[in-house]
Amino acid sequence: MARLLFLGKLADLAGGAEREVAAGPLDQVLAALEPDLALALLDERVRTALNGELVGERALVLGEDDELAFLPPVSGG
Amino acid sequence: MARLLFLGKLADLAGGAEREVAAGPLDQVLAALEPDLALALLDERVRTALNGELVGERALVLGEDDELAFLPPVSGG
Amino acid sequence: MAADVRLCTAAFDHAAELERFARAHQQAGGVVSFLGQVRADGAVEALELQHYAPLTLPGMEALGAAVLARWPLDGLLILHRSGAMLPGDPIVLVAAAARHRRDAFAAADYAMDHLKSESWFWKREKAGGTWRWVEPRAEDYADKARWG
Amino acid sequence: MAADVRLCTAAFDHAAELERFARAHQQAGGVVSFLGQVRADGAVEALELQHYAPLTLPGMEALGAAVLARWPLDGLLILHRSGAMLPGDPIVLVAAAARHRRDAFAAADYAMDHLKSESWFWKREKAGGTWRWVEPRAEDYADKARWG
Repeated sequence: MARLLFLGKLADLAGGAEREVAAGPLDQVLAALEPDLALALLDERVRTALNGELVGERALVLGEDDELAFLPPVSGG
Repeated sequence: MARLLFLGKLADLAGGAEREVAAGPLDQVLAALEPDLALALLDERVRTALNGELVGERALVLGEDDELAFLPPVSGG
Repeated sequence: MAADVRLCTAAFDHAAELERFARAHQQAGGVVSFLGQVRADGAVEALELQHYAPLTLPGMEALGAAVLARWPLDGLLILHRSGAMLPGDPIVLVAAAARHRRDAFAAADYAMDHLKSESWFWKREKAGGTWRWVEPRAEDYADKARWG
Repeated sequence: MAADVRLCTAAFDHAAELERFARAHQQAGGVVSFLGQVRADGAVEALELQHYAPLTLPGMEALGAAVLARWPLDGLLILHRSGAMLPGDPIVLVAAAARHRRDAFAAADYAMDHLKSESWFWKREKAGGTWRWVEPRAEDYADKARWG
């Protein structure tokens, strides 16, 4: 299994801050999610971090125990 | 008598922060001072305040109990 | 000299932090600080900041290093809260100590612009009993763009 | 809202003043402050600021009013020492509280530039046992000129 993390408002949409998913290609992982959540995750302003490192590439394959975080636009300070 | 006040480095030059002088036209008052002090007081960067109010005019006549302050360029903060 | 950069998960005492910072950098003539606090304007009942541990503090540390590389400072402090806050609570404190006043102003200003628009925080506010995620403002990006 | 402007003839506690100011203006999201302190760099042994009572505080008050007229602030604090000081002692504290960060930065920056170049203070420093009057620097006038 792999883990998806949802930051900020994405957690509201996902109904939780994280979710266990089957390992495998990211496009297959997303296709198995609720369509509105998958669409929000694909927003070009949403950045991703794989195991704590930012990744620009979306053509990922999630391995066992991988953690992929979805990071919407920030609003700090 | 009138009083001259010397601020900042002018006090060092005058040997004191203030000096009693005979009332009368300012040019006569200055003429009675040490020449190097008079010269320093006439520097165009030195502003003057008569009885606490800034005055632009140097053609003053000092009356009894008048206080004329000589204000060299400031250096605060 | 390294920046003092901290991600605070509990309330911090901004006055004590600034006092300590100014005392530690008495060779600097000037200290500029920015304090951001939860507005006590009656509208917002609570505020929550979320962070992402693997990125947030490292990002703040990189910002600190960038600021130190850009201006000749004697000291730099960057504190940022995460977690739940109430009106009046400090959110962020940035302080820059420098020999020259203009450097301290520019450094603090730059650090705030970049914390606002680039740091890995997500903010939501509670108003009228309802939580709402705060979207980044165009103004925040424009502020950052001033620095080229 | 009037500015809190004070000419201090004895040491002031800058951290306590800023704490009080921030607390009094919790409706403002941001507080920018500038603290100027006597540099403890080993060179200067003491510093003395002289003021001229009929002009100095009224001039600071006029500056406070000008800053409030120029930026939408929630609060403005201007404290300036006169008298004898030692290394590490606070000389000046300016703080601006505003809803918008940029206003607070600009207001504090402007107030400092004008305090430096326009306020009725004369400064001398003691170094190597000798007192020396500090001349205004061209830089100070240039800083002020930025504001048009």
